[in-house]
Amino acid sequence: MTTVSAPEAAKPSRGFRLDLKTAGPLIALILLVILGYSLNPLFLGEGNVTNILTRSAFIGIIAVGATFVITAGGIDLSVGSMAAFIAGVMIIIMNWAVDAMGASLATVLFGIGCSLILGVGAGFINGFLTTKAKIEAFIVTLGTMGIYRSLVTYFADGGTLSLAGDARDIYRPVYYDSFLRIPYPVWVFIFVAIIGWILMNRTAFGRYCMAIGSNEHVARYSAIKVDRVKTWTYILQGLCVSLATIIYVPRLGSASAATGVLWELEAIAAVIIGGTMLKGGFGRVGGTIIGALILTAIGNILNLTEIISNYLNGAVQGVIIVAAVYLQRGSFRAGRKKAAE
Amino acid sequence: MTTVSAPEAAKPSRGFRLDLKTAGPLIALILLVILGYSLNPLFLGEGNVTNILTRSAFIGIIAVGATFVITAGGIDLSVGSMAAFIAGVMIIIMNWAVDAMGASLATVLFGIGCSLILGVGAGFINGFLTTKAKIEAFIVTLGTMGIYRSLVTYFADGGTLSLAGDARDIYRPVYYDSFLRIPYPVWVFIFVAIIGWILMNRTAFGRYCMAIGSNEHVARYSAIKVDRVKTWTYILQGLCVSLATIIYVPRLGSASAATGVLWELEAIAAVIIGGTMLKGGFGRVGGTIIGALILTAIGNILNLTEIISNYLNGAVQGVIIVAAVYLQRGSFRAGRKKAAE
Amino acid sequence: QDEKITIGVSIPAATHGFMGGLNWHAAEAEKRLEAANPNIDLVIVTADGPEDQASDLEDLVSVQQIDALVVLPFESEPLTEPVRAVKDTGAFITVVDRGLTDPTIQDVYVSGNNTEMGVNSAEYMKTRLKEGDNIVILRGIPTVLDTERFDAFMGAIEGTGINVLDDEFANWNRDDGFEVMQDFLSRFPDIDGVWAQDDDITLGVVEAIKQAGRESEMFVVGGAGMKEIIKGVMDGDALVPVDVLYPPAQIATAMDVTVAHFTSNGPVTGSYILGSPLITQENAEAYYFPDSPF
Amino acid sequence: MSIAEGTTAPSILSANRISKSFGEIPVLFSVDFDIRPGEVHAIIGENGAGKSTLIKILSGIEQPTSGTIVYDGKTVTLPPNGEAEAMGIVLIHQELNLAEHLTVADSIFLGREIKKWGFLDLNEMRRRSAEILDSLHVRVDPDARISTLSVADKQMVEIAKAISRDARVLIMDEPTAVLSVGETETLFEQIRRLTARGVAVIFISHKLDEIMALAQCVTVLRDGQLIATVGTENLTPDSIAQMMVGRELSNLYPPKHEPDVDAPIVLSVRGLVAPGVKDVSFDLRRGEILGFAGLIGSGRTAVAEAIVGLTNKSAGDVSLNGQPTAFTDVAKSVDAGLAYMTKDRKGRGLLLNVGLQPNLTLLTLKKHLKNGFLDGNSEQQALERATRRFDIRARDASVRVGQLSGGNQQKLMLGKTMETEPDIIIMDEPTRGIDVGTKQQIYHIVAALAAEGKSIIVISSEMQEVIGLAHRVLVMRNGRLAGQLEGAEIVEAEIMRYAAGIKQDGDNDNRISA
Ligand SMILES: Nc1ncnc2c1ncn2[C@@H]1O[C@H](COP(=O)(O)OP(=O)(O)OP(=O)(O)O)[C@@H](O)[C@H]1O
Ligand SMILES: Nc1ncnc2c1ncn2[C@@H]1O[C@H](COP(=O)(O)OP(=O)(O)OP(=O)(O)O)[C@@H](O)[C@H]1O
Ligand SMILES: [Mg+2]
Ligand SMILES: [Mg+2]
Repeated sequence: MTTVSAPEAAKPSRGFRLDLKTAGPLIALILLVILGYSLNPLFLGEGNVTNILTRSAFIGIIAVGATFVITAGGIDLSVGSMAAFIAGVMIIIMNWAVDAMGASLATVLFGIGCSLILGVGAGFINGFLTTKAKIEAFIVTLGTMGIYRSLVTYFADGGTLSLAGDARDIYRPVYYDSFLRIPYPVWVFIFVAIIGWILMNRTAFGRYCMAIGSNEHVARYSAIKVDRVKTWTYILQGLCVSLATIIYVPRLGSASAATGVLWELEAIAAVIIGGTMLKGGFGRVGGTIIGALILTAIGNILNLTEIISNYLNGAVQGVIIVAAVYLQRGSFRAGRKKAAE
Repeated sequence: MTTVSAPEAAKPSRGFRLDLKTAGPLIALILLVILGYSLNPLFLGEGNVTNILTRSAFIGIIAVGATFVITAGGIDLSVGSMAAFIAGVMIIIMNWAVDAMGASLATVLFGIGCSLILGVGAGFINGFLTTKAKIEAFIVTLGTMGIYRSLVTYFADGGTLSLAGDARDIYRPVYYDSFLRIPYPVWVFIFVAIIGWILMNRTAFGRYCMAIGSNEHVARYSAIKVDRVKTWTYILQGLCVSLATIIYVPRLGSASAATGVLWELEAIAAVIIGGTMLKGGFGRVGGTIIGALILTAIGNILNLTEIISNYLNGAVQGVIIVAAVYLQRGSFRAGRKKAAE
Repeated sequence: QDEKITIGVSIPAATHGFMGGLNWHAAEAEKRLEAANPNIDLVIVTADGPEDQASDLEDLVSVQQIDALVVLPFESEPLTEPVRAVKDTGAFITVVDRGLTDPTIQDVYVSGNNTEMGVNSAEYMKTRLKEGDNIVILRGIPTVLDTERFDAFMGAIEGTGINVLDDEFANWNRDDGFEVMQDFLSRFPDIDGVWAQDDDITLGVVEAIKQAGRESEMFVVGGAGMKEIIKGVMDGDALVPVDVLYPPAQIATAMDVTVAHFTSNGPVTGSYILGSPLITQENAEAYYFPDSPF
Repeated sequence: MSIAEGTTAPSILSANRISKSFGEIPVLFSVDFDIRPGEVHAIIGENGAGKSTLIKILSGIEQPTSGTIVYDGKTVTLPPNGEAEAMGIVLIHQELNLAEHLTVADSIFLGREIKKWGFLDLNEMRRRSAEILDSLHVRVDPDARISTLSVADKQMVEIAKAISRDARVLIMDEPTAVLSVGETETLFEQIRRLTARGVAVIFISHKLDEIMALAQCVTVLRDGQLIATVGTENLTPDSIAQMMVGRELSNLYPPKHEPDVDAPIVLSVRGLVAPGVKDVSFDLRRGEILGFAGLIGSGRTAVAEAIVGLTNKSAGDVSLNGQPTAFTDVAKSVDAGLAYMTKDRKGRGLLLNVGLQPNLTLLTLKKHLKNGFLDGNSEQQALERATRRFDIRARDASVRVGQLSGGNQQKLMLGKTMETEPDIIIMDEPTRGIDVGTKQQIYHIVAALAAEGKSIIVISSEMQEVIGLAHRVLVMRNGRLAGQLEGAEIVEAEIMRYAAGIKQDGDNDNRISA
């Protein structure tokens, strides 16, 4: 038998495959950068690059969580509303704390702590309803999406919840200050991205997510606690939303019914642009990061030039997204075609 | 062979299962009706019932198309924008025709014809990009969603496109008049529902959609022209959007950037509430109709009562949707568990 | 004077009629002002939400390097700090419509007046209705300015004995206006007046009333100044006898003023509050712009 | 069937010098093949020899890299995607090829629906399905969803589907791998009926006795090379095996060591009631190989799944080493040293769209953690070990499991289960689709494990396997234990009698526990 069998056969030549697949979104991003630079050289100015990175942190962090949910075959539509809700409650709590004991670092840390707890709780609710009550993730999270959005409107009485000025001053640097010339939000983003990447590619949890998304039966027969892992993906998503909120609140110091509208769509789009499959079973945190950068860069590029009518922003955005994904898929079409068999 | 084997085990008795599965959404709807009636007896007044039916026609018709797309494993996020776009272009064309040759029945029919062509074309584009360019349906339709919405904004110059008064007068009855005390839109809805049901359950096309959504390889190996069938589901979706638009335009005689916002979410929700699976393979047109009615009824009930703060409408809506689906799933939990094995 | 001057204009995207009108007026003003002042470049950017607008402001600074900013904040509080950041770069700031929480940031303030709009609507209602009459209210989207209008209106009719049967959100959207009104009509047999607060909503409301055949029972008060509505007022429509202006053209005023800061010699500062006058058949002509999309 | 008749008839389908490579990797080398109407032509060969690839080419599913296909005397390019069915070439895929959401009738007529005035004639399709299923003695409702069927029933549906088409050439890729003797016999009846009508049948199987019984002609492939095409009359199972493997194959089954009657009972099941199981009790001793025989759907799998916690038992007790246990999920049973290997490798066993390594270690990922992180090297070593031990052959390094040959998938799954190093292992159809050479290896592994003191339950529809391996055989019927056989009693006829319900043990269930 000419079987090259064991040693080579078993070598899935990780490097090679990774390269091709990361290359897709990366190429799209590079083309976009070239486009941006050619429209306006200031696109690559330090200030602008920093802006893009900082901005993409919100969607990026949320999208890292979404990568897990989607990889495990789920979906979470509630993230945008959840962000608004967590931001709102966090502000209420901090304002209350300021009233009770004055503004201090402790107040802010207390708010951050509450935010994390809320995120975990909200994620758990989505996970629980999906796995235990056996309701489709789409419906569960559509429901919680409405609920959180309503609650924040209710808490704000139709208006805006604003962080008390003195707490704001203490909290403000979390968004606006830098370390080694890189703003804190970007650090958080980098941190979340690395943790996410490790979790997905170097831990049993990530492997389980892929297995569940790929074939839930096989996962169950392979001694994977399917419900538990799925619930964890939603909790992780909640945690990511909470982290994004923690760096969002100091930016604008407020929350309202308009906070985080359509973030869910952006987050899911970042995930899919990054090469994760909507049907689950295949998750790529690295791609998600690039996807988030692509989306942010598109928005930024639209502000660089006046060539096209503002009314057409959405159209340009749409065309670029589709083209980016097409390029990306095209670049490893050959590989995919075979894979599709 | 003496295979006396499991005669009972193998008899899943179709009648029974069908009943249970249609029963799910139906029970939820009935409970909702009881709730509505108990909150305000006017809920069951003839006028209100007619209103609900007429309103649900838009989402319902679109959702029938979405049932096919989703059953075949796709998704179409562009329907709301597509409706706005078709409505806008239809109005432009009719106004132009009125200028050119005066308002007459022919003008309106011409507009309707154009709308149908646009719907088919838009659906074809989605289908083509998904099947031939091999871009994920989510991304394709997210892209076209932005494009159509932008285009209508652009055509309307950010404002509203309004149908010329005289054409309007001719067209108006299509929405407002009735036949046998049932408004025309409801007739169209009934017609689409019946055609949709037959297509799904009594033609090879419906079978192919299910087969493709269930397992694309199997479908392909069964000599089913997978790409063609999938493209047809998008075309069907476009046609449904166009039909919905045709009865929508005479209602207010206008289209703007705000037309059809979030209809995609509502349509998909109606489909899922109706028992179709988001991952494809299993489509239920009857359920979709009920899903659309449930969604409309929820909105209507919220308008008929003052019990809860307006700010919480979204929350109540969310809770009811989740509860409705839970009830529905719960009622045949036993049956499902086996099916899920 | 030949130095190139860039003025950023940051406004919400054209997601509903009023904003559409505002976008149109901004675009028209841009064309007009750029033609008249070759050294001035106006850059209009549109945002989908507060955070998006904050990003737009950053971009205007970092890539467009603006000398002045005309901004219609999505929401007041969230955008106060981002506008302050623009101010800190030395730019001239003109705030439109929704005031920042810290008015010292702005050099110029141009605004409609949400409170006045609510009050004027209520005042008109009072002239037409008496104690015991019933009205329903269709609100916009739950946001600060909607709340401002609503609170002002409620304050002004307090004590008049006019009953507010119910209020619901209609999202500044015709379809929602139509459906909400349909439901009000089936719920309340006796309605004497409708405050729709926005002309998009008004259009839906009117259709619903016509469908129910109850035109003679009530009247509708909208707001903003949509051309179709103004036309109706001009023609003496009994169902929608008046409108309350909330001018989308205020953005053009703001742009004019800002450009004037660079072209005229004297300093330009202060507040330009455009009132929300009641538009009646008598004065409607003055508010009618048939070319505007709104 | 007369071979003479066959030899004179011109061949209906033939392949000339067919070669095939997937990417760079050659799989078939210049293979010739032909078949005449009314003939059953078997293809045999080791796992990964290229049998499935050859017949995929013969049915148009794959296109050859070089070489020609002649159908009906004309050189043709077969259309892809099963469209060759319209020309009369019908293929039963090796792996189940049914859409889980469809009903049985839908599946049988998929792509070829019966219509009346353009609409589906559901009643007719249901009637015809019932008819075909009946002729195969399959008791499934035409309206049942595929997802609710057992693997064997699914296979029978596939067969029904193929038989219902107007085939001139019917190609079956290991159709009997999941069938028990009875079903196999029915299938053969149908095949003989078809060949009598002039249908040509290409038949792949690793069960050599079946080939001797059915085929007139055998083509042997090894490593993608054509070794020989011979008439069966000149062959014995041994000589076929030798041609296949390229070496002498002696004693397929290892000698049975005497079971120790005093060995402690490691697994004891009492009065188990679960979905598909009605009151089952038995004991398993240390070092024992216990066979489970029975017809399709007799409940053997259901017993195993209830024991390891995949389904919920509604009554009964399971104790492990004397300790009462109630596993609520597989993880608990694996931790307790009890592993179950499913027979549904595609639906339950393996992730088809990922590589070998993640599949192998999925069940035992915890063993490959270093400081909480996955240790790629350790996984790699595990794969190398398993590849050696179970002779898993993948030609291409980056191959995904779905692209492995069927037998190699099975070996991988065996490796995956054995990774847990269980004390008790329940193997459901362990040698499904495995070639004789490897079978022998596996049997020896099983025997060695038992000798080491592990206990093994072998659920198998292959009677010979149960007979050759097991110390004791339990026969199930309709969810109950119908009988127990030990030592010299273990013969085919006895098993069949219990399985068919002709003979029954006393009503006293306790007798069954040894
Ligand atoms: N689509 C594919 N891509 C890459 N390699 C493939 C593909 N299909 C088959 N192979 C390889 O071709 C070789 C022959 O496989 P084939 O399925 O024909 O074997 P087989 O003789 O049917 O074996 P078995 O008895 O195990 O079913 C195997 O090494 C397999 O990995
Ligand atoms: N979870 C379950 N719920 C209800 N019935 C079930 C369940 N699992 C199995 N059954 C039924 O129990 C019977 C026994 O099935 P099982 O798969 O255990 O048989 P088997 O003896 O392993 O047959 P084979 O392996 O030959 O298919 C079948 O009729 C099956 O439909
Ligand atoms: Mg094979
Ligand atoms: Mg079984």
